[in-house]
Amino acid sequence: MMVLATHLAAHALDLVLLVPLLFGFGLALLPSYRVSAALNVLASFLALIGSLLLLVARPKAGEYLQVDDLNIVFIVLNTFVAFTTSIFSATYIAHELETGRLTPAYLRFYHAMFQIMMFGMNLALVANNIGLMWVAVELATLTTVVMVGIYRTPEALEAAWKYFILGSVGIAMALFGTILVYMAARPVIGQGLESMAWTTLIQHVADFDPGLLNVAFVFLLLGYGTKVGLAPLHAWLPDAHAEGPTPISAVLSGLLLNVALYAVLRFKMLLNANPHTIPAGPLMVTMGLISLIFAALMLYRRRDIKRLFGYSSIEHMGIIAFAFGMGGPLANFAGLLHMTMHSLTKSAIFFSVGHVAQVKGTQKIADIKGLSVTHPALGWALAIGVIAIAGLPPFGIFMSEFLIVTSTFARDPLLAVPLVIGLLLGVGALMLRLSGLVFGEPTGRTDPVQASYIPLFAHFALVLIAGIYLPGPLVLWFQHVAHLLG
Amino acid sequence: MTMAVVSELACVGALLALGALAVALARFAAASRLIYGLSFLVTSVACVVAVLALAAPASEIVLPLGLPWMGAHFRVDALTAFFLAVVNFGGAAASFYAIGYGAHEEEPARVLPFYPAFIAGMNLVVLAGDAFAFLLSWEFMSLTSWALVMSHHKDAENRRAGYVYLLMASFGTLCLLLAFGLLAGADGGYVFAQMHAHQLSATLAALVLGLALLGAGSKAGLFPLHVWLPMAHPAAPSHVSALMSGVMTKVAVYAFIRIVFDLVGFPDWWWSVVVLVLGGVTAVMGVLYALMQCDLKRLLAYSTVENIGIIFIGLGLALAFRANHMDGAAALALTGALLHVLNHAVFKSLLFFGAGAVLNATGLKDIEKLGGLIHRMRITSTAFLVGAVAISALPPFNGFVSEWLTFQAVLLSPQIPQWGLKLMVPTAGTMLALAAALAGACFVRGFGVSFLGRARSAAAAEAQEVDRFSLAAMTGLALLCLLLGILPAFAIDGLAPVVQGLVHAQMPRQLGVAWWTVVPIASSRSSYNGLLVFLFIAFSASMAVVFIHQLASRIVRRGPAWDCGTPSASTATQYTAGSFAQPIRRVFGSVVFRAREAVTMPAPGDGRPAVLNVSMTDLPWDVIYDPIRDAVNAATGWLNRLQFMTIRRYLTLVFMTLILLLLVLAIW
Amino acid sequence: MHGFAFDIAHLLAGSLVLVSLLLLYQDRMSALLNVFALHAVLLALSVGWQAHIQDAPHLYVTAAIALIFKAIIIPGGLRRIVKKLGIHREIETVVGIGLTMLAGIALVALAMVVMLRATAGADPLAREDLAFALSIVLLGLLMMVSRRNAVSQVVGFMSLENGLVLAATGAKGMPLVVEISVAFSVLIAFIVIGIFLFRIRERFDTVDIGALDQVGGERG
Amino acid sequence: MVNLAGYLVQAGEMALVLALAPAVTGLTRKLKARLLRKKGPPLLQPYLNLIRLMRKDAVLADNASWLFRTAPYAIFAATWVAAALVPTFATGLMFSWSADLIAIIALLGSARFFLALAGLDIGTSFGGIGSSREMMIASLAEPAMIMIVFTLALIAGSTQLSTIAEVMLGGAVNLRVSLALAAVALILVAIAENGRIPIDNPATHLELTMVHEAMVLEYSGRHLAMIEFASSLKLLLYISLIACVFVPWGLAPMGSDLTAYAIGAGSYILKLCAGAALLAVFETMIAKMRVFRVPNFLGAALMLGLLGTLLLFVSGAL
Repeated sequence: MMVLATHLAAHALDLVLLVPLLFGFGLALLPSYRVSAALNVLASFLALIGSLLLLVARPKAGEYLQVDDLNIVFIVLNTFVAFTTSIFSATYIAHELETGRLTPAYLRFYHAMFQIMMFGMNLALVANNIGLMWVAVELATLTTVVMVGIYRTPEALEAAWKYFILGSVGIAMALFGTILVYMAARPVIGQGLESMAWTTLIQHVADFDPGLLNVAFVFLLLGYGTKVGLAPLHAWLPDAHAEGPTPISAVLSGLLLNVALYAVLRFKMLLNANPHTIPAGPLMVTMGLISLIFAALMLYRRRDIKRLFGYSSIEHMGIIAFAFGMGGPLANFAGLLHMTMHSLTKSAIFFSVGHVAQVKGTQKIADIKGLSVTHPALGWALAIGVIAIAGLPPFGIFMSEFLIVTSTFARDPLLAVPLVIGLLLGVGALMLRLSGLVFGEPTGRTDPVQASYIPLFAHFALVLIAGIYLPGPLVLWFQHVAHLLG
Repeated sequence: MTMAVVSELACVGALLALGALAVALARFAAASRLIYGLSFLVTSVACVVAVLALAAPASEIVLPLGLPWMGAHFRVDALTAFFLAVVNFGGAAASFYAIGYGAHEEEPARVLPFYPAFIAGMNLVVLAGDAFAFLLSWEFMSLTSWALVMSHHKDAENRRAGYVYLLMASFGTLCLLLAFGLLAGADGGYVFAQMHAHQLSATLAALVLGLALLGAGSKAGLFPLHVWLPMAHPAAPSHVSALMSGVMTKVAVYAFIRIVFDLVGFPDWWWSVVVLVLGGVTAVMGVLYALMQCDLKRLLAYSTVENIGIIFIGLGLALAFRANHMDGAAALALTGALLHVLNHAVFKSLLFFGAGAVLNATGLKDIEKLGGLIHRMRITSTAFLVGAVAISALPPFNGFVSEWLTFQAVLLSPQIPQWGLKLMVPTAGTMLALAAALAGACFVRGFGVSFLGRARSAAAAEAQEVDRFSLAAMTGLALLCLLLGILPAFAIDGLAPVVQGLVHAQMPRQLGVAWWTVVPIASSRSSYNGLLVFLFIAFSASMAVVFIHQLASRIVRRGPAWDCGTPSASTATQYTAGSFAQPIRRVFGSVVFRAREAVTMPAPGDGRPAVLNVSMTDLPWDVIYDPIRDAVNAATGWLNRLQFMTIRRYLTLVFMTLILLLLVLAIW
Repeated sequence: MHGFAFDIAHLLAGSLVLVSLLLLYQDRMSALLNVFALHAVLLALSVGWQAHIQDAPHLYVTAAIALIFKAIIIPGGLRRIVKKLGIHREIETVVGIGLTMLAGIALVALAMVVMLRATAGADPLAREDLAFALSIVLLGLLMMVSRRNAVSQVVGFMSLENGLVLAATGAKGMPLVVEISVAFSVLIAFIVIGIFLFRIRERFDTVDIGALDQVGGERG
Repeated sequence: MVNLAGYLVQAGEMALVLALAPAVTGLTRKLKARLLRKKGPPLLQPYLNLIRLMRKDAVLADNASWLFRTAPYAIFAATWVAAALVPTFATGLMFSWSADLIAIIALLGSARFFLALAGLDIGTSFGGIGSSREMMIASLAEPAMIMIVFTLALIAGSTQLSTIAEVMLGGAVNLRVSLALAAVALILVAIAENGRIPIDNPATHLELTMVHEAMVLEYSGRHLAMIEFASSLKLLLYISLIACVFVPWGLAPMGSDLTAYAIGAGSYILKLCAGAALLAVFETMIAKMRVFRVPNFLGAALMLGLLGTLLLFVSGAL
């Protein structure tokens, strides 16, 4: 039995890592975009299976890779959203070919890059080595840069360029932080891989030089925080969301931000475990609040629907950073829940926005009106999505915001005030846009919806259920992780 | 003993299922009748169950929903049962009305699914026994009603109304969220029973009061948080307006009572000053605004604001008494407030139904274009008249009883020791009296201009009486206005367990008194018997009629109106709603609305008509909301430049952040 | 022996900081590229010296990359770009050179304060190296934000990266150093000769990022 | 037995107010005319007017609704019931507990509500102007009245008019500032409510100044009779109210013998005459004011009432 379990576990990691890598190279060679779209779904599905297997049979932590209670949450979420996105993408991307925005060659490239990107993200999550994680995040970033620029319009190139430059600086800062962590670890643990492995770092971190850890954390927070999209490091995010293909926007918001956040969290855990360092929480709380209020205000003047939701992602990353920064079992639980719900909801929103952009032939908010008249299902789906992302019940984000606000207010009332103001500003902006998008006299084109609704409604169903009912095991699991996060 | 809560939850479930069913059926013509009919059945059952549960002991169940470590608590106690009864009564009346009225809906798919869900949401708010379930239901209620407000979304005004509504609702929810956060404490004791046991310091308790006033008050329509109400309530279909005005505002009152009377613990005396000031200002401002409106439904919505003010005056009095351990007096004031909750639900629903009927028959909401409807819509106009008299707090109808009880409570207040209250209570009494008197003027104007006189437009001249269901619903409510007015003792005794649970005292039992007279304290002090007054009036009036018709003349001749000898055929010569309001606008408006009149008088011999322009400002908008909007606008405009910077500047931001953090490290 | 090794490393790292400051001082494109080549050469020397004293032969690879790639190929490529695109010879600065230099010196001071406070317990070699590396990183960033031309920004980024490599090689026994330096070189290659710069050239007549941004984002 | 007597007294009360109301109106008119050195109509002219009007055919405007026809009876009935609940010659009336002072005021409010509606029913400009002004006056007079009620109720510990009268009669109440304020306020309100000079001129038909008469312009025959009767009743009611609260002497207490009732009735008639005389003198001495100065007049009443109440709240002794 044990043997089988370990066997399975070994293959599970293969599924999560090797499948995307192999398919990534394989897809680059396939000429037919239909087949490659299907294979893309298949690969994502296999990765999902792998991550689910990891749930039941977890391999032992190795030198380079590990699966523990924390990252398994991210892995499952990552592979699940990747799977639904691949389904959406398969039905969506054909339309891009019809309208001539993409050529078959680029489509081939797109599918290959999709899997490479998944490989990068999964690797970053399962890496047991801060250096490997850094490499993996860089890989994921580079692939998404390419994806963002794939339409090769001036705007897309500009967005990609901006993303690339800011991302590179972020990467550089993260690397510096990583080196510093190693420097801090080496005198205690000794030279070599051991000094870069999470599993050993966390055991010995109490003896590390706190000063070095402090500097390291500043660089890591800014470096990976750039990827998370925390203000004022966010500048790449809205444009990258707006100009890339919609499935990529969904993946960016739903996954890549989480991966970067995961890295920040890992280092925060390190810092927390050393009693002499500066508290990491207040830093994250501050950046979270700045991001929240800034993004909420930025939402008001958006004219591009995808950029709008890009800013909304910044807002939510701010909330999540705030929650994790507050710490404590309740806030951490809320942060995890919020992150999960945001991934599901935001990717679903991007699915529906993708539909909208296709049926209306535009991303300009001013040109999209009265969707609920012309496309009732789509219009209401978008409404549900915006309502859910605005933190209104009965959807999951409401639950996490409830926990964050109430727990904050009981502990530190003054912090809750800007939090609440930010939330209210966000709701105000989103609802303002919603009533324009979904209601009123319709204008413009009214093409039929072509892509699949299934991923969209699957996400909504999950978010709705989570808003009302969280299954016990999931709660225990999250609570455990929240406890780990301290 | 969980029968009550289980059956209420079953009703909620049934309503939610109806909502889902409506999504599927909305395209069929018969769906409207089916859904409203079933909603009527379900809410009727729920109402009966709630009434039966009034005197029953509290029951609670925990469902494995909501926050996983505590589940979703639902409980029925006396307070809950009373509000459940109000909610479902209003729901049943509106559903019955809508069986007929709903047939005229242009896009039933935008109303039918949300309607039962909205009622379910209101029920859930009242049933909720923990903060999470409460807020979830609260916001669900807001959302479904928002969807209903947006059902006529092609009108830009309605979209704006929906937006303002949802924003204010979110604001309220966040305030309540903070209030519950304080009540729950750092350990997250979100269940109401835990909150009840949790002792708060005086400062925190006061903070909870403030947040509850903001949160519940924004939903109820307390001045100056009421701004959304007169926009959103009229925007919805009329039966939904009735629910929003008549019932949803009561759910907000419930939230306030639940938090301030139940959860937060013993009140400080000055709390009542705050509540009384807000209540008084709300009542007077609400009715003054109502007096200036020309849109019938807007007028009714503002009148809702007024009545919420009256209810809060009652609640403020109850708080004042409770803080001074005058439990009997607190019971009286609270009974008055709760009775007004019930009464307002009845007559405001009735009035909105009437407004809906008028809208249906004429397509008009502007009373300046109506007139003479009493000839063509006899039943509607009679029912509306009853509602108008009742809401003006005139005997023998129900509105008077609750205001009378509140006056009686005011008269008990000299024993209160605090100076602040000594000054505030009589002032609140004056405000109440002023509001009542102005309400009379308001409804003379509202009813008189729209139903009496001559038709001011072709649509009004050709109005047809509405369908039987609508008429039956209105007639039923009108009868209830009368019944509650002449037999209030039944309602007061029914409220006894509710009041007992909140202030640990109750009014003396009324049904034992001869003729079911209402005797709040002692018969030598004050008493009122609506039944006798009604019988007296009926008797004297019929005596007079019989006497004159038998002994003097009974002949009627018809002729043209005399009008001081200069009758005019033009219907434009009638007094308009605007001119009717002019004296009051001059008296109060110059201060409250900064109303200014400008007359453009053409020179003698010039054939052009003279023009009177009235400019009024809306204080809360001018003082609070517009500045906030401008501030947000300015902030967004300023921040928006960040979207258009060069990459180098973005990098500078990153660089500055890095330097800042390093400096923090260097200094730390 | 230790003292000598330390002195050499110190000298090299210190010169790197100095050259970074020199980079800030340049106001002509060709001079800038030359100074950058010098920067890269110094880095290669420093890394080579580390390889020698740490007895870590794989670091020679890094040193070689630094020498060949950064000191020769990239400056050469950039010179070609400058010539081909007809970029202004002058470097447009945001604030004056003097002010930038002052800021640079302040940054070096800041880096010293932060690092020397932080690494009080670490061994001196690593400690000095880290302080210098941080200075170089900060100076590189300063260069990126205080120059308007894309080429000088790229140079700033590369000097930043040199600081990183210095830090990584100074960290005794750090695994994956070579891999990381290779990965970084790829990144830079992307930036310098990659498709973006090429496309940007194709669509806009200048590689000035400022001009690129004019198109930008959401207008209207 | 007591019960029967109680019913009899109550019935007598109702009949008495009905019988005396036109006389009070007539007396006022006569006195006013005399003061102006005119002869004036006979004292009983209002009775004759009423009988005459009742006998005439009612002429209704073409578009008069049922409300227009029923309103006079409702107004009459509400006013009558209100008047019958005010102790005139005896306290402790049989049904006085069915409505206290607040309810009496509200009953008058009901009457006014229907009168104002009737003014709007035909759709003429005069009716509207009357209704509009009437409601404006009422919107200030009613709160003032409620404040007066508060003052009285706080002194007497009851809102029951009988109890108040008994307390006043009992002599336990000394001269109080707040009582004086209430008295002045009550007189101001009474003048306004009855449409007397300086608020309204009951004798005028000058369009721009009239309030009450404008509302009833379209009424004729028996309907007009009812309305005229109701306004006479209202005048009587207010005089009775002032009398029973501020000059309660002579009121027969509950269950007294016939002599006491006779004394009560006699003193009541005297008080009515005095009231009518004072009113006539007052009206002769003063000029009618502009409509838009009325709010100041009533605002003063409201403030006086509020002041009286506040004084009581703040210091039980004043």
